[in-house]
Amino acid sequence: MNPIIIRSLIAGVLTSFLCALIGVFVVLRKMSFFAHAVSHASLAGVALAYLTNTNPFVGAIGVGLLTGVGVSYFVEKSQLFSDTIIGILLPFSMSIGLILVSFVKGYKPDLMSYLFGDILSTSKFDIYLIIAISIPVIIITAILMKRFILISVDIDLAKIRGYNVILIDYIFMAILSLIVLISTKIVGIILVSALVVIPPATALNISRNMRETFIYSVIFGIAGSILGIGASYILNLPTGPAIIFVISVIFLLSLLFKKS
Amino acid sequence: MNPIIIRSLIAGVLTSFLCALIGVFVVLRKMSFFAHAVSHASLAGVALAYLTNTNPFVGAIGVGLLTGVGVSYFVEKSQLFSDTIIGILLPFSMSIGLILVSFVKGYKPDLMSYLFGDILSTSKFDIYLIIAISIPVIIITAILMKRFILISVDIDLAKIRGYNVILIDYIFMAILSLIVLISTKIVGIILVSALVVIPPATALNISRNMRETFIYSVIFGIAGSILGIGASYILNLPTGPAIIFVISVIFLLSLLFKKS
Amino acid sequence: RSKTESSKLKVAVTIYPFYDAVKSIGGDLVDVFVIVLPGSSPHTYVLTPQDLQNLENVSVIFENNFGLEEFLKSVISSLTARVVNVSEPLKNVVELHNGNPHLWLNPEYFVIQSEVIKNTLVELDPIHKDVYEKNYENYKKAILNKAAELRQKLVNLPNRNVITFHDAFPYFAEYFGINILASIEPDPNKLPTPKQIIEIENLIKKYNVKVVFKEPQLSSDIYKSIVEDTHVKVLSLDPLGDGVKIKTYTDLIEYNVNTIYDALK
Amino acid sequence: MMENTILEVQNLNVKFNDSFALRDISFKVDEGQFAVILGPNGAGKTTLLKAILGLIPYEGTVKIFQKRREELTKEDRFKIAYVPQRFEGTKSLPLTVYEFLEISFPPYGRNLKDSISEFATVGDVNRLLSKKISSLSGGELQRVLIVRALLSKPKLMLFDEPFSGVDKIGERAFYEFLKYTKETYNVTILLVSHDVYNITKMADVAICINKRLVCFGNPEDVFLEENFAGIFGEDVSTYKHKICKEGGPCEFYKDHESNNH
Amino acid sequence: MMENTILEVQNLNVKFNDSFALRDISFKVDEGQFAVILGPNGAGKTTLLKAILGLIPYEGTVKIFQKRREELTKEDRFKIAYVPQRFEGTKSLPLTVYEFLEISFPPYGRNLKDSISEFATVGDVNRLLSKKISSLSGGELQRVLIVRALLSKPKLMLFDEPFSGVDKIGERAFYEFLKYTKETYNVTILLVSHDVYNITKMADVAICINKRLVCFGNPEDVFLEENFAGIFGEDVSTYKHKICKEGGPCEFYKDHESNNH
Ligand SMILES: Nc1ncnc2c1ncn2[C@@H]1O[C@H](COP(=O)(O)OP(=O)(O)OP(=O)(O)O)[C@@H](O)[C@H]1O
Ligand SMILES: Nc1ncnc2c1ncn2[C@@H]1O[C@H](COP(=O)(O)OP(=O)(O)OP(=O)(O)O)[C@@H](O)[C@H]1O
Ligand SMILES: [Mg+2]
Ligand SMILES: [Mg+2]
Ligand SMILES: [Zn+2]
Repeated sequence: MNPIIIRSLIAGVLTSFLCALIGVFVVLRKMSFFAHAVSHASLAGVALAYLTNTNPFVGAIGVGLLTGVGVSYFVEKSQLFSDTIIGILLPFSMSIGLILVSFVKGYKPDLMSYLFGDILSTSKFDIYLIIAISIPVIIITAILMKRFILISVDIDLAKIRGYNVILIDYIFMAILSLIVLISTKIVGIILVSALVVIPPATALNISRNMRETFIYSVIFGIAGSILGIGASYILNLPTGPAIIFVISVIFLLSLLFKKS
Repeated sequence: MNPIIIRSLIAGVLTSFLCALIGVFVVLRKMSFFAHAVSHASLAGVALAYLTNTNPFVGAIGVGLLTGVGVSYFVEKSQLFSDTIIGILLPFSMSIGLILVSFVKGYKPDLMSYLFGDILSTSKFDIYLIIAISIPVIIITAILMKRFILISVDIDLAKIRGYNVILIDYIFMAILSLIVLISTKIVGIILVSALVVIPPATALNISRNMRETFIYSVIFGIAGSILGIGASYILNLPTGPAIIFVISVIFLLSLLFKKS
Repeated sequence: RSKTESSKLKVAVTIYPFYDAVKSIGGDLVDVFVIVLPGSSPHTYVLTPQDLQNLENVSVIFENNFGLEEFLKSVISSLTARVVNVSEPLKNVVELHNGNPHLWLNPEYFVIQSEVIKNTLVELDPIHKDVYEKNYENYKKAILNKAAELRQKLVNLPNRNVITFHDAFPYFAEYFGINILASIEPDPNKLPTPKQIIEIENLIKKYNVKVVFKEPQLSSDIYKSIVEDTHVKVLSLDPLGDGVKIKTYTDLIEYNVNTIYDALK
Repeated sequence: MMENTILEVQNLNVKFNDSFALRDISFKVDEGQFAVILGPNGAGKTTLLKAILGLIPYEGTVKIFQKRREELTKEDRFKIAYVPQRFEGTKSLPLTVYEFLEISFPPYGRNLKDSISEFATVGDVNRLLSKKISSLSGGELQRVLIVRALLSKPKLMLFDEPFSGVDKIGERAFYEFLKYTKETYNVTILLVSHDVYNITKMADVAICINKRLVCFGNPEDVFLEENFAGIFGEDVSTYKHKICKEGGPCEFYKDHESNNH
Repeated sequence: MMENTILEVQNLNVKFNDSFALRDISFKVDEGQFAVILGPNGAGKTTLLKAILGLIPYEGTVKIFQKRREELTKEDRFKIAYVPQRFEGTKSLPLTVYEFLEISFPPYGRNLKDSISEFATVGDVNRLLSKKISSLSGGELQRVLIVRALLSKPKLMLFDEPFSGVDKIGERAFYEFLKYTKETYNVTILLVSHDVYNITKMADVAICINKRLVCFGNPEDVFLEENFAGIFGEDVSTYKHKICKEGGPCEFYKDHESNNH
């Protein structure tokens, strides 16, 4: 098989694994647009990097992380819903990015192209990068899993137990942001935002408990990526959209088997 | 004053009025990304229009409306949160758009360019269009306002009263979609998504009741637009981002006066 | 037949104008495949699995570089094919224009890019050096002659002031003596300020500009307000060719020059 | 007084995920009756009220005011009041109590302001009118929900443990008000309660549910000791003994805590 | 038994939007005491528990196990149990009851599975273990919350109307279990209730709240008729008369309904 297809498959499996795993929290905490917000916000970092002549990816990660943690901060501060805060931070940081870009002299960088990574263009470096991030993410998630869930279910009990709810939340947001930003670089924002929401939602439709939700989510994410890449290969379709199409169809099918 | 500035001011005031008004529902129903989803989904309509040689705007409105009403349908059907459904429909319809575009022979439209209207580009026709849509929207909203609120607060009571809850919801979603699609065409998606979320969120921070929420939201939306256009004129900044920046600053200030 | 097929040099180009160059210089000796088919924009292109299969089998890829082909960036390292930056000799020019990559729209630059293509073909297939050299000379001559003729056509126009949407045409304008007063750049990242828009309107009035040029892929209603206020016409310029009416490089410049000529005459 | 059937339930079945929550329930309630619905936790009382109101899918027939659901006019529907066991409506809206009552008020009929301020006297809700519903205490919210139900001057009231969280004084006030309206205006009341002893005094009919209809009739008969076990399931009598008597968690608690002492 | 202060509240003030919900509350509860917190709706009972638990900002001092909040160890914190008046945690997660108990279980100590299945016997929660929390009935959820609170074998229990919605049999079972653990292990209990008469039998201390501390001491003294009005506010005695006696909504109801008859 073509080495590029092999790398795409590896990238697809790894990113869909990570996204589907943390996506369960994303969906349950009603932050379905977190990925959008963080990645769009990172454009302000790219613009800043252009202005200060630093590495755009560093700028993107910096501002993206800040935004992710900022969601947590402002939700706490304002007591508004997290989707509202995300809905505020996205245009806000975009507007800052756009204003910054307007100060760049000469031929202006195409910011948006940072959001349209393509899974077929996965490099070896990307694979190492995603593996390198997977390991700490999986370890931290495994350690904090119970607390993440407890905070989502019953924040009062978590506080009574003396957990540093705010810190745990920041850690959670930071992990989430990191996964989103790196996945976006590799497979592009549209695919990432689909991988974060659709497999968990599918799993929620048919799972009988929390454990199953995680397991099904990961299975649907990975299966969808592999099938999608296969379909795009055979039918000569753009790969990202093909994956999204496949996981969306799985979602629609899951509605037929819905449990309450 | 320059006619462009005058038209921008009129467009800014009208769109921010409409967006801030319906935005209160958008925020309270946790659909902050509704505008994103509907406008991105409409791109599939643009692609379809290219394939079938029809008017892209007609395609956009058609698919956009379908998606908006689809949100309501799938929320009912899946019992998932509305933000999750919105998070699924956006990449799904985008992927269909991108797959369709790959079938277009000859010049392939740059779909994204349809989302980046600019308030400075408001034409006289746009102004007539937005006025034409404002009038029925305001009338329908005024008639159904109490029911919209009742459905948001206590859907059970609405059902007991025999209101056709599903139909009212479809009407609501259709109105919302229409406002979003037309505003997007005129001022662009980033500004619309900001106008729909930020002024209502600001109002929620300081209002003591529902009535005040609507009033403050509209005031902040309109004031922000006017101040933003002024700032962009004086400081030579891009207009949309300047408006977003101004309304975001008002939001931050409102946090200081927060009522519970 | 299959023998000759397999002995052919297999080449890929990123954009359509280079396809014409390779075709014209390599003739039957070369099999060429274009990644960004006419109609699509290289700025937003994403590779398909089919592209990858095609790229597997080529020995060289000609690219314009300077940020035009973002889609190639990360696959490059894993391709066996050599990637040749045809704009290498024009580095300084690009720098002067703040990194604007649309070099090929200036026939002189395009000829230089074609020369890089020719040199590469010669290097890869030295046996047919003479054929390549000869074809290149003919190609160059044809282009420069046609270009000079077209330039003449425009030179006599009384008003050569135009405004463009996208920043694709500075090199083109440089060669053909068109005066691009302003480029509006209707791009999500490059939003104009009210001053700029007002300035553009003033420029349009002051220089009696009759036409604003856009690209066929981009949505055109973005600057409709300027159009409404000033009654300028909006026409499409094509930076790449459509593969149907505009097949060759000379077609491309001829189409663009004629479009401008018709608008300004 | 004419015997006038206000609510008729026939062969009602409700399923959740293929298992029955209610099975073959049939009963009638006449105008002016006060029916108390009894049953242990999870018996299906809330499910029954929701089915009667058409809020969940069911099999069987429900007739209100001797009409099928489709035949009910808008006026009929406004004459049905419901106090849910748990208010599931969003409390996150910036609604004040006044606004909350306002949007629930029938679109016709008498003056809104007068109605609200006068009905709000019952249960002492007047002082809460300008508070946000999100900031109410548990009992305050419950009072508001009861007042809201009274506002449309219903002919049929379906109350699902309406007084849970309401203090004794409030509870008594509401009871007296209900009794008064029932006697004076022939209002029909279905009320779910666990307060089996006090409620008997007021109720005309007891409806006992435990997935099936296990009793229907005179409350005093129902509460005879020997009937009780039957109503509340087989394991009720043995149940008490399980706790802290024969093994079970108490024993356990003891064993494993002992090292702490 | 040594007199050991488990909870000490000193000069506690809580404000919502510049108005006091609690003002200058001070009291102590000793180890092994059963304290019942009484007060009318909106008196600040829930607010008091939340302040004690550090869930809302307050002024004043709260000492638990004779320590300030910062000094509490993790083990100390696991020995504090809370049953909220209304479970505000999201019920929309796909958690089963078992999983819900699992994530709330202390990370150390004895075997999770055994603990859950044995504690779940109290209140008959065993049969609910594989149900989703979102599908529980009101009383079932309340039982689960109580069992969850017991799971960590607390030394201090703060229960906010824990039995509302729980049927009489369940209520009695829980009460007996509480009594048993209190007597056997010196567990300290603070329980908010409106069930003023029954609770007296069990409680050692009554704490009456009405924004301020209006009584503190022997429950039997508190319930003397003459003290009652003072505890539940000035308007308690006049309150009953307002309803359906002198003008008010009943009169009104009559006037305006009469044309319907
Ligand atoms: N959406 C649902 N999905 C699955 N099971 C459900 C659902 N809703 C309720 N149930 C189950 O149906 C049974 C009856 O529930 P219901 O709420 O009617 O009980 P109830 O009699 O009102 O109890 P309580 O006294 O606790 O309020 C319960 O066992 C409950 O777990
Ligand atoms: N977040 C808040 N913002 C404003 N006021 C509040 C808030 N929370 C509670 N209150 C008010 O504080 C007072 C005390 O509330 P609390 O919930 O402590 O009462 P309670 O004694 O528990 O009453 P109940 O018996 O009804 O449960 C009430 O009047 C309530 O309206
Ligand atoms: Mg119930
Ligand atoms: Mg309380
Ligand atoms: Zn270009």
